Amino acid sequence: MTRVGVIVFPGSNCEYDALGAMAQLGVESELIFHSATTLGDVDAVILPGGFAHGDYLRPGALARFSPVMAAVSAFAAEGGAVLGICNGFQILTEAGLLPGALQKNRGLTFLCQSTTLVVASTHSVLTRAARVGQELVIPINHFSGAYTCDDATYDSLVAHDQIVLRYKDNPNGSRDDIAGVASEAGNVVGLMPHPERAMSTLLGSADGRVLLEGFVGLGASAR
Amino acid sequence: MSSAPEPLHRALGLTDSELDDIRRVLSREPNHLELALYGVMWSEHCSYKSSRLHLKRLPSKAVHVLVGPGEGAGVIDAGDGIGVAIRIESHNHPSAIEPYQGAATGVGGILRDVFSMGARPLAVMDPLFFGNLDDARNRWLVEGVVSGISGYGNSVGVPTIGGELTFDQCYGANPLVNVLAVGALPTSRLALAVASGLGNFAVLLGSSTGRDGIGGVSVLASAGFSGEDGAASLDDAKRPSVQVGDPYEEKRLIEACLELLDLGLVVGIQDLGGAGLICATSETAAKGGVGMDVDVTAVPLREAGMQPYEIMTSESQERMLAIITPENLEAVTAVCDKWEIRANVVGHVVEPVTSSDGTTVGLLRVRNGFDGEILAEVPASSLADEAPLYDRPRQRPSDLDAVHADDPTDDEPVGDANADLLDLLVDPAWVYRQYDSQLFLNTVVGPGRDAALLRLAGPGLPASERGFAISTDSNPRWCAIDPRQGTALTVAEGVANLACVGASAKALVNCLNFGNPEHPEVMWQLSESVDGMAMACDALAVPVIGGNVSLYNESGGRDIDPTPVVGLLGIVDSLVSAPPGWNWREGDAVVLVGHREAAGARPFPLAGSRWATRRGRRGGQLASFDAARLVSTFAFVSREVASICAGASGDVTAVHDVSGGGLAAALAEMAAVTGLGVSVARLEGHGELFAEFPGRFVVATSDAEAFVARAIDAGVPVTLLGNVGGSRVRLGGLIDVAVDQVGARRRDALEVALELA
Amino acid sequence: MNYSVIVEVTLRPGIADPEGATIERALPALGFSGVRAVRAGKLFRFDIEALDAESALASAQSLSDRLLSNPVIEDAAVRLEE
Amino acid sequence: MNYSVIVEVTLRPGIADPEGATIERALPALGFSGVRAVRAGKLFRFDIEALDAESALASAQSLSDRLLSNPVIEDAAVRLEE
Ligand SMILES: Nc1ncnc2c1ncn2[C@@H]1O[C@H](COP(=O)(O)OP(=O)(O)O)[C@@H](O)[C@H]1O
Ligand SMILES: [Mg+2]
Repeated sequence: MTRVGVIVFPGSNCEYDALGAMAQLGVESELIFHSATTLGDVDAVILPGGFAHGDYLRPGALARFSPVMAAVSAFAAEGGAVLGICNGFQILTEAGLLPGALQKNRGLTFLCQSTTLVVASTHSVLTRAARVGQELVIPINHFSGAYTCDDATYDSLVAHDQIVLRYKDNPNGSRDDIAGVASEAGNVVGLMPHPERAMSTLLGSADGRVLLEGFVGLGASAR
Repeated sequence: MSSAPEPLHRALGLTDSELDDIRRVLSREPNHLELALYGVMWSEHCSYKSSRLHLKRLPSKAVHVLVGPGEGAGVIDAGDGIGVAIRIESHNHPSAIEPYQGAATGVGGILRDVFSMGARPLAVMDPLFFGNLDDARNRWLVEGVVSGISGYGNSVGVPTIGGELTFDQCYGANPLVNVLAVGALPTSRLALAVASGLGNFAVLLGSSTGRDGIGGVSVLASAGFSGEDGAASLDDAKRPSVQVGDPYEEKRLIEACLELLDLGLVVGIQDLGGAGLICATSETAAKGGVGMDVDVTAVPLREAGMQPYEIMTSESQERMLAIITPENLEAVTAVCDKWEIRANVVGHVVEPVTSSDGTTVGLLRVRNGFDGEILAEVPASSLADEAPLYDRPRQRPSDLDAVHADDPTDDEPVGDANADLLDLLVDPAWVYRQYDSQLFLNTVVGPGRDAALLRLAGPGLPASERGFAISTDSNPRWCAIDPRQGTALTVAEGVANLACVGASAKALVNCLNFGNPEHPEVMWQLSESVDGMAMACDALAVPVIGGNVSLYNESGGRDIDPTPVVGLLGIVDSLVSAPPGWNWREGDAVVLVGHREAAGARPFPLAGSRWATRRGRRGGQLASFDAARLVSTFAFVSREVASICAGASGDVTAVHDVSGGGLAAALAEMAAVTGLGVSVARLEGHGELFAEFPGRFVVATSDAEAFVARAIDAGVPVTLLGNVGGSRVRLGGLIDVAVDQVGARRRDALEVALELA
Repeated sequence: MNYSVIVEVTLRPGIADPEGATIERALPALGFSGVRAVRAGKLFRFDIEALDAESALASAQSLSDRLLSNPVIEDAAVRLEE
Repeated sequence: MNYSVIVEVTLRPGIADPEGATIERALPALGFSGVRAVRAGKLFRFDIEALDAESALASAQSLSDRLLSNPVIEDAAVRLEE
């Protein structure tokens, strides 16, 4: 049985939403405070959305120095499943656990809206239960969500099949419509949209389930 | 120009007779520090000295009211062991000077009111009023205010789930930025702002104290902008009072305070808002009937060389005052360390003194060190509760009869009704897209519909199937014509919005934005408005559990139109399925629910309508508030929708109340969001298209016969209007326009006006 | 003539700077000691067409005051890039 | 000794600058013509304790590279305030 740790930085705000999504999948989960130096006995880690350290300086810039991040890096290096959602994605890029960077949205405003994502690769812990080409309706909620990287990084992302999700209709100016990327091994994933906000039709969409089920190893084709 | 220097008390905003009152309270001359404390505490903003007399007339009692007006926020018992706290406040004047920070700190302030009750903030709403967008300064204000609310609200982690957006020339130099917050708490965690227990400590939590906001909110909010160009005329002396918000500090402060309350570590807690530390210490002491010694040297400062009066009155943001027992200090410090917020003992609760006549008086003493020199010593209650109460002169405006006589209802509908309709449609999505409206996974109906509807759930709350609904409403166009009827109808519109999502109204909060109270016409408007609100709340059985008054909204001597804003809170007992919203389907029948014609002199009054206002017509006679009609119609609609929320299958596919822009706008909005047209055969001319009066709903149903039968059973009149279908909006031979055009115009209107598109 | 201009926008003295304060608080944990009074501001660089340096600076200043800063809380300093 | 340091953080050439581009687009409507190539960056100012100017600059540069800028997209230039 998978046990998921959800990291709480000061300023995180989607940590309870992540716990709620895990509960809906029947998966045990716990909060891990940023000051912790070990992750305990968790099988997977989520860095939730929010504004760690107020997003001051740059989103994720201060959070990546939190004590817990050394443990997250070590966990990722051993192949552990790590998912960064929104601010969590920004933290993972700042920490160098994922390539690239996230810049302010093209329109220079915060955007909270529904988007349609297209699964670009199933070579990741997040997308392994989905189909390439599958469309998922999942909301975004960010100010700095435009994925950016230099050409060499981009070529390498493509070469290693690391672009896992794209926007069908690019809302923020992200390079090549990128919504989510994975590490080369596929065990570390970051995405700007919020799959935990798309877990029930009562709230508008249940399309996030296929992603989070895959992440916790429940999905049909999960390894 | 040389003249005798202004006496200090007047410079502090105190009148000569107020100075005499202070001398009487103290039986001596106040010193400068004491004078400064009275100056801020007796300001209009803090003391409500012009409005308190009138606010007493509002009904505030009901069995489910746990906390009424007077505390940080009102609280109702929502069932299942959950209390819901709600409060609304204005941040008008700060926003006129620095729109981003003014609006941001408004959000911060209202949240502190809510979590000071022990409630976790779950939702924010932002009713906004600006001058016309053809002026670049107004566009700058809109962008700044919206990004300030977005920047603070999103970062602090509370969803903003609705609001209002009104443009009128009367707000040109004096925009209104109101903010409403709702929170929920296990009823066992309810906290009050009381200091008690001799020897207890007052602990200041959160940000350090700087010179920002010295006399800021209280002085700014208690004085009008005198010059032609409004804020630009503010003299430099008032400018440093601009405060900068820190949502990250507030976020940690929320977590720390809720943890302190959960652990039972505090006796009482209050936020620091207008008038800062002096307000929080004197109010908690006065409520507890105790004295308090405050040590100014114990307050952590952000700037060197601050004077005691600056420390006591600074309005630096993100601070709270907790009253704790000394033995809990260590535990309190540990929680604060975890969340990285400052905690400093700045006050001691002390015994009240017994005066010569045997009564006891809690003294607020400002000291230089707890054992040091006493810098000020005044009865706490004289600051907090005993500000002068004014019954300011009131006078019905002399031109009002002429205004009433000038009724646009009989105007010839010159021009093209299609164009009129297209001009009235504005989708505020550009605003609310900038707000996180989904956090906490509660938002079933977000911004953009009639009322927001959220699951009543949150970290630390008992499990519940219930939902809560909120709507903010105002109608300055109506209130300018008739503040009493206008306000009553505004309340009705709020309740109608709740009915659209299946909720019944449980409580109301209000923000009374008015002009200069020293103008008798303004005081008359305020008094009339309060009476109208009281009448509507009595009739609709909604208690008023909190409010805020913002006066001196004027510029260049011209008062704004009376703008009472109401926030309605409703409960849905079972929320397992989303309400129908506006999602009508091809082939549905379209039914008008409620009396087709208005109560009052005119069947289809255009007075105060958007249609008339766009033509520069601002007079006439409003519909009258007919309680019996409204009660039965609202109950029927809310019951119909509530059963869908509870999971029953039914024939109702869409519900929308008829409000701004009238029936034509309601139908066009539904067509715009679904992309499906509508045909209505017969309507009584342009009056029926554009008249505005609450109590009517557009309902789409897949089984008109069954629906009509239920309405008749409930004694609610219904009119079959027509059918959903096709790609055009066709209304009574007067309007015929393509759905695509309706959708595009509505979608782009705001961005075009802001010159962003 | 084309001039290259640099604008520095900083918070006016006395105005709270939560960003600077947050960075300052974080530094010791990152191993940087002895850093104080951190203030965060904005920087803009642009090319402007003008008859001479003086008028380039003047329009840059007016642009900065109107668009790039709010004089109520911020100061904008303009200079030519060397 | 106490040194006052200024750090300018700018986007690396070739990295898109949506903020600069938006400002540039808005200018003509506000009556400013002839402004081009607007780039937005960040500015930090702080006091640093060091033995001499050289080591003050060196620690400021290291702080800037590690924290104040993201080398993936930004450059940081450090100088002493006159
Ligand atoms: N400033 C704003 N912030 C957030 N939401 C807004 C704002 N202004 C309007 N809205 C949302 O847009 C919708 C339409 O508003 P409005 O026309 O005032 O509704 P109604 O006529 O039903 O009262 C509502 O859901 C409202 O909450
Ligand atoms: Mg409505």
